[in-house]
Amino acid sequence: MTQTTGTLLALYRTMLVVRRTEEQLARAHQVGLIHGACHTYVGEEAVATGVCANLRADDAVFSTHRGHGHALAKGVSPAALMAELFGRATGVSRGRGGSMHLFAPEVGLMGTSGIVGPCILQAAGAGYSFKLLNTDRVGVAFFGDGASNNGAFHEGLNMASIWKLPTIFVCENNLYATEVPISQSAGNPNVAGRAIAYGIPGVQVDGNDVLKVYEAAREAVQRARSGGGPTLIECRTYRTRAHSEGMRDAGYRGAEEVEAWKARDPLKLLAAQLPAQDIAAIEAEVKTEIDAAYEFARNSPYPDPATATTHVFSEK
Amino acid sequence: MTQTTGTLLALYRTMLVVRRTEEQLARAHQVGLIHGACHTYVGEEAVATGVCANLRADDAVFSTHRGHGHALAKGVSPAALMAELFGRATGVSRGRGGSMHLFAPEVGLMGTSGIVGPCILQAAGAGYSFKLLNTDRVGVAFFGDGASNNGAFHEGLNMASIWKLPTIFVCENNLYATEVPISQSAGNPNVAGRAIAYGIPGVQVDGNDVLKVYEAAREAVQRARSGGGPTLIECRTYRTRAHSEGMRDAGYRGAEEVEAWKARDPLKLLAAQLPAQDIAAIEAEVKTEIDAAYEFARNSPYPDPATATTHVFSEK
Amino acid sequence: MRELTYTAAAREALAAAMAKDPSIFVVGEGIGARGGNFNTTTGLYDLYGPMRLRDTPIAERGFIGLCTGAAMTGSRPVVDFMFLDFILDAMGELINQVAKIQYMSDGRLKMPIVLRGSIGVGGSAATHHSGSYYSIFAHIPGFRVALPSTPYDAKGLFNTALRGDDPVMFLEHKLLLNTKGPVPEEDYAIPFGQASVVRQGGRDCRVTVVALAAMLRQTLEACDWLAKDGISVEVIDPRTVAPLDMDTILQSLHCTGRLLIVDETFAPCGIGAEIAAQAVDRALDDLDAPVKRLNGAQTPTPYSPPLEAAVIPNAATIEAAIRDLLAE
Amino acid sequence: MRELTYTAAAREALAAAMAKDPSIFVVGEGIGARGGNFNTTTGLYDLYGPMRLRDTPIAERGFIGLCTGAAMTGSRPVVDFMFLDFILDAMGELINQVAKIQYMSDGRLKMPIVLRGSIGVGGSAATHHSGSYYSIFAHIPGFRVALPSTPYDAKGLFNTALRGDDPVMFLEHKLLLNTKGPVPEEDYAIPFGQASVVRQGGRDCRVTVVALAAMLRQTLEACDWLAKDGISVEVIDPRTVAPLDMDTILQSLHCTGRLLIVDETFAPCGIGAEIAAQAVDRALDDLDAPVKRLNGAQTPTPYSPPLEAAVIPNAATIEAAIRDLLAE
Ligand SMILES: Cc1ncc(C[n+]2csc(CCOP(=O)(O)OP(=O)(O)O)c2C)c(N)n1
Ligand SMILES: Cc1ncc(C[n+]2csc(CCOP(=O)(O)OP(=O)(O)O)c2C)c(N)n1
Ligand SMILES: [Mg+2]
Ligand SMILES: [Mg+2]
Repeated sequence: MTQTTGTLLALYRTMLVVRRTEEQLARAHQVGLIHGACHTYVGEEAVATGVCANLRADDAVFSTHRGHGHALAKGVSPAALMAELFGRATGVSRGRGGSMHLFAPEVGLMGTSGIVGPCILQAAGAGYSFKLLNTDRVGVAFFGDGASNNGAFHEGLNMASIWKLPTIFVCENNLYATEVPISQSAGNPNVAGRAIAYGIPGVQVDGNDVLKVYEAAREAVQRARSGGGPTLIECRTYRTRAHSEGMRDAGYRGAEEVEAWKARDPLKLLAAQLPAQDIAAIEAEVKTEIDAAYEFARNSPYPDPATATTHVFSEK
Repeated sequence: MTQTTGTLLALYRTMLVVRRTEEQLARAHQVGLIHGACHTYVGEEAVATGVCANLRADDAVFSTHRGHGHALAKGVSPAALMAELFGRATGVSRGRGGSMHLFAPEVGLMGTSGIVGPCILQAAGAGYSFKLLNTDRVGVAFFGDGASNNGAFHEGLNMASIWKLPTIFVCENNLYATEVPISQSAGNPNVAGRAIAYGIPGVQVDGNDVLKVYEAAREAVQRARSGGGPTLIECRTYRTRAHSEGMRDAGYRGAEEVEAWKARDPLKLLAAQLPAQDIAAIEAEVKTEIDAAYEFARNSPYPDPATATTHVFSEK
Repeated sequence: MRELTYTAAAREALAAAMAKDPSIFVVGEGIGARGGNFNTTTGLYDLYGPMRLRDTPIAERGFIGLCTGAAMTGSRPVVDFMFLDFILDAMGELINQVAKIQYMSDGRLKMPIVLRGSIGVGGSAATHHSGSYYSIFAHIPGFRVALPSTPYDAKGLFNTALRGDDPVMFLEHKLLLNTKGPVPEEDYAIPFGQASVVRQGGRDCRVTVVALAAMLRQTLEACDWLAKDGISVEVIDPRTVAPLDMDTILQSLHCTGRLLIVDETFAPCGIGAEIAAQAVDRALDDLDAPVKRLNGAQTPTPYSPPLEAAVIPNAATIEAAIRDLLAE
Repeated sequence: MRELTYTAAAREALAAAMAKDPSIFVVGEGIGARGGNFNTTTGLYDLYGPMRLRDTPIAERGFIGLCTGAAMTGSRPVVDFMFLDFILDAMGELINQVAKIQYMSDGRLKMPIVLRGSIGVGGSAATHHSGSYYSIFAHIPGFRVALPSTPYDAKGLFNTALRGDDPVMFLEHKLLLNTKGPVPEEDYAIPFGQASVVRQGGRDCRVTVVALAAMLRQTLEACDWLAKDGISVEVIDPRTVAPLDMDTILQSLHCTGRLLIVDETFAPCGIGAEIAAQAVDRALDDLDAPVKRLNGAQTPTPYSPPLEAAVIPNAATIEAAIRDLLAE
């Protein structure tokens, strides 16, 4: 299926917002504006973008420690994301979470997690809710190749299968879990192929090609919305920055490998198919947005320490 | 490969010991001699028997809530098993464990567990030890179909695969987890087929045919001892008694189904290939042994309450 | 008044709630057509079918994680976990997710999940079916922890659990499940954090005993024996350990001057330690004697009856502990 | 004396033990060629290779279960878990298996497994990288729980952990990892269950403070401030919370009459409650004032610096708590 230029431009714009936001975050990290960890998604933007373009605001996304891209693609503003990492009251989680704990239920970003695994189960749970409540909403989990070796993967995919839950499992296979290559951590590194073990459809796509991701996700979302049950999508991709800002990025992978993947940068790949002046216009627009977001975040107040213990329970 | 009559008789004898011991346990349960739960293995004897016949005393077996057969086949005496279920000081676990917590490290029965799952991981751990310590010993996990949907299965098989551990995973697929059929609990009820997801060999065998089990286990043990890594063996079998003594056994499975499996009773299948007088002799011998075991167990003292808190730590 | 078993009382609350609220569903092993290992859901499957009474694979972490996501998206899951020991496999989901989601989302998400099932030593269930880890859940911010000790409390506390928006650990001692007691037919809810003064000590009472779950019955038996010697005891059942109604305990202590906490679970860092610590913090001047704890032994639970009996308090050891405390 | 960081001190113990005993192996994420997220194994992979320094998949339950089986069959595993929060996924293995195997086998199996990694609030690590669940492990029979607060203690306690046959939780507060202190080159081991009197109060001292892990440094700072006003404080670091050296605490309390426990973790059913409960049980007559606890707030850990600072005690709040207690 071929997409309209409008669709392509929209996809490009989302990817660019993610890219520019995170480049700004990386700079902010260097000057100490970010207090905790910061895992960027640079190089993997096509995945969140291609998947979320098929989702509605009332679909539910559950994500992981590397969640900036999912948040932005699902509708969180760069300003709210940056403010969160800067620890401000205007942050998407009111400064409570930082990079790994992003919550924006109003746009269907149900949470990212500093623990690897739970998002898979929670997305199945959203699928359960949506089926129980007779809606056509879907739940989506984004997770890494590393998470695919965790028991949560096994239990989550199996439950989604037997109960035909409207859930899409998106494995972002960037070939490493921190510095451990998937070939060393998985007896069978073909993640999509493992779908058979659960009796569900599994597809592997080029995760740097946003259109391929978009198409695979469209099919999976359709299947889920129409009662056809879950799908596992493995997106082969690559993070081109270090595992986390400030960490070393040598020893475990060669510069050649990194360069080869940079040559297949998802933004470049898509830009090649689009009019240069449109790209330039988007670039300018996004720059303005990110600059404003940065100013907003930097100038936002820190949360009031008196609020540090509110909302542990529902009544207060 | 054809086995000698001596081998066949030995296999038959082990199966009969398990059968007669458990029939005695079932009667004992009815008269209140057994204090807690009692999960029998009746109908599944060929699995433990066929596998353990390939093991040495220094190989390590890890088992589950349905562990009487594994204990006996690995070398625990009927007397020590019965005494355990009767809560006596002479029991295999000194009365501390009952049906679900059998420990006899001296014969390589490293423990059964009231929790579904851990045995899979622990057997991988024994494999790790044996490899680290440069021995040719192997670790074996017995577990049910129900356990194959647990995260421990995924994590355990994967680790055994990537580290080529000398571990054999024996799934006793008796088609039900308590009353839940595997077709309802597994997206893909072909357990052996899931071995592919971990890049290890997987075989499915008729779990009521002790020779088939014996052969499959022989191959797996050879592979493990010689550095070839783990194997998953799925044994299709059936428990012909209730999930646990005293529980109902109706509603979830039809009498016809039970009868069809009884017709394929593993002892009957093997007996048909053996001289009747040998069978009769074994029957008599085993009866004597079981009767004596029962008397021994019944007349054994209860443990001294003063010992109730010893050995929580190593120094006392 | 009508008498019901403890289990039937809780089931009545569940059935009524499910009839009213279609977003409630139950998950667990054998809670569908089978009606639950402890008859917790008998009859409900026929009414509501598999979507609302869902038999699960043996994947405790998995289905609790699933229910977490369901609770975040409009459903009200009830996890029927059979034995508390089993869901230790889900502690990561419980502590890292369930307990934290409301806080981390700054109150924009609710977490209406009820986790219910059996606890306690008894019947030679042995070490993997005897755990009572309520002090652990009381330690962690984000959980409500209910320990009903009577059928009346079981219904009333379960109603509160099902109506709130917080994670609730609803823990049913296995020795209580089949006990009977008066249970009103009408709807009622017992708020969390309200202890019950189960036995009034009277004016000359010189000792307060706090007893939890199955220990309450043992304590009441001990009190009957003591009463024959003219010794009166005030007995308090906290009913929930998070929140903990310390005020009721301190009021009693103010009158009696002596406090014993009877808890079958492990002493170190247990709820008895918490009660004692609050007593010495807030009511030192009321203390006529050391605060005493009577706990189960610090050991895994053995199987054999004489061993099992040796590791938990009973009416006789409770009686002795009360006499000792009065002698201080 | 030579100074080492806390991490280097523990690593020295590990390296020496691995050189001596080929049955020791380490598992964890990134503890192989990478040398550990916190440099806990730097240099060891080159010496011993992958069988003894094993990078694992992200399968905390799995590798802890695997190590359980390994410990039962002749190996001595060290689990390098990075953050304690991660192994909540393995609580079933830890509580149901690791802690119980020696008991259930009637002492015929040993369980020589050391679980080590970081705990504690600090550095905006946020709620999934800030947990310190030591009170939970102290509650459960079967665990040794060490909380070294200095490089000296880190080496000495790690040596004890590596030489015993019991499961040990060796918990390293993240704010201490890079702190430096004197560490003898020679081999030494600090027995579990021996508190250290870190600051002697002297004859006229009227208050004992028990401080754990990172709270020790904050407490010592507060004591320096108080000393300027002529107020002397006796400070005790239990070093292990299971076993707990209550005798040393009570000896001090006997002299001072006042006790404050400073613990950054949650108060309810925490180690502070246990210490207070034992104090009121065994030393009521020594108490000149209520036993006080200063704990972290009862909330998940927030990220933003002002929020994070608000949920844990610090030198200033400790100073205030000591002054308040002295005024009682
Ligand atoms: C349960 C758990 N174990 C370990 C970690 C530490 N950790 C954080 S990210 C990471 C690697 C994750 O790899 P992968 O799932 O492939 O995601 P990626 O970082 O490559 O996007 C690890 C081990 C964690 N956060 N949670
Ligand atoms: C973690 C855990 N969850 C639940 C149970 C309760 N339980 C005991 S046996 C059993 C069914 C086991 O089924 P399967 O693994 O197929 O073994 P089988 O009983 O058929 O031999 C269940 C659910 C348990 N013991 N442990
Ligand atoms: Mg990855
Ligand atoms: Mg089965």
